[in-house]
Amino acid sequence: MPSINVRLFAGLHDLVGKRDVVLDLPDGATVEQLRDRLGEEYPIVQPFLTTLVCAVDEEYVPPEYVLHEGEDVALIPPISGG
Amino acid sequence: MPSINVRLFAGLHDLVGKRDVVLDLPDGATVEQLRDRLGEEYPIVQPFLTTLVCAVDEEYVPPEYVLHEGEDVALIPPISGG
Amino acid sequence: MFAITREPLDPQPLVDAVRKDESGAVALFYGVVRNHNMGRSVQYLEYDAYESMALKKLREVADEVCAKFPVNGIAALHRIGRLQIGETSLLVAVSSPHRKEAFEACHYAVDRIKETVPVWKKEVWEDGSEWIEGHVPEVPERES
Amino acid sequence: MFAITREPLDPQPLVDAVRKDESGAVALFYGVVRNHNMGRSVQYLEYDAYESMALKKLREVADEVCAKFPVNGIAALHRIGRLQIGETSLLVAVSSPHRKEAFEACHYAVDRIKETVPVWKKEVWEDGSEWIEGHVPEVPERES
Repeated sequence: MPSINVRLFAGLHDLVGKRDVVLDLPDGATVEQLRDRLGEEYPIVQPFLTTLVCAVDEEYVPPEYVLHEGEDVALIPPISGG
Repeated sequence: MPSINVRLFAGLHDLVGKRDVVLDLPDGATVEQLRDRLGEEYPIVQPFLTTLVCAVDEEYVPPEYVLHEGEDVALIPPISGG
Repeated sequence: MFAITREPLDPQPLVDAVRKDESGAVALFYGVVRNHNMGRSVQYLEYDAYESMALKKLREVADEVCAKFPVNGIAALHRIGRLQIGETSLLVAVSSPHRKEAFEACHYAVDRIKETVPVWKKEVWEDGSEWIEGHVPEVPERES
Repeated sequence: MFAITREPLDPQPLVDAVRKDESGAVALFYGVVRNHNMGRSVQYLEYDAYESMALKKLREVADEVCAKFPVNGIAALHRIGRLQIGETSLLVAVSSPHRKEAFEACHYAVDRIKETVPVWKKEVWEDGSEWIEGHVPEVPERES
């Protein structure tokens, strides 16, 4: 897997300063590894990593989900709509 | 008590054909006697008398309530608003 | 804002009246005329009311709701006269800081209006009509 | 009728969309911006959303409500961007033959929207601001 585009929102967007980041991940990487990778590139988000849920193709997935190239990936902080 | 004006609504209004009736009642008459008196004057309403609640001055009162001259009296069939 | 009226009901003034700056939720209920009841096809409804007492009882329901729930505001309108299918017969709006209380208070208000406000509906079918007998209002235990 | 939009929300088209001739009740919920939260004075709110997914999740909540309650129709709009005190952030309308089901289904829909739809609010105070952390969305048990 060459690299994966990750959508960011709300506080995560503010901390990273971008709406999307591109992360390099090994083949077979999971959501958990994706979060860790984000924390390495942007240490400022580390306190929030455990609260982030991943959405793939607009569906929530668990931390052990294995990412595939071409999927639409987003990291979702705790939601507060309504 | 010379006579008492009674407001009628809905099905009771239709059966009696008037919005108000004036009934002669003895002094110290109760709501129960008022209902009976209405049944005597308008036998067509007799099947419905037991379901009628009386309102005096826009407040529901029990059957044993003693009516007084000058009160604003209404007979209230089961309600069905909303 | 409370009324018994023959005019079509407009919800927006009701919502504006109940919403306060400390409100996070407004629950608005529409009672609407439906095309059937008890398996019979309804053509239209005709509402009668003891208007002055109905208005008084609407206000009493509002007072009761305000005493029972943490609401910021409440308003209710009941339309009477002839109403066609789909028209609104009742509007009740309740505001509260939080949604749970807004929903519960509004639902309670509608229930109490149906139990206490002297209004009657007549269903008109193709082949007849009937005044609907709903609730016998509660009376105080003893009085004279 | 479902949308995530930056425009002010208009309830009337929503109510018209959900009411059917067999509906006797419509429950309409307004989420509105209130002037305080957790004891702090709020100046305004800023809403962010994962718009396409939020719209998808709104529709899923509607499907869930329709499967769970006897409703005639449901519609929901969520506004995003900057909202002032008193403005409406969320509208949910549900119609049903009877009032109890309309209230329960509408309340349930609002609860589920808050649990599943990826929208975020930032509170802006006089001396700062903060993204509110509400619900961590549930994820399916195991998947890969």
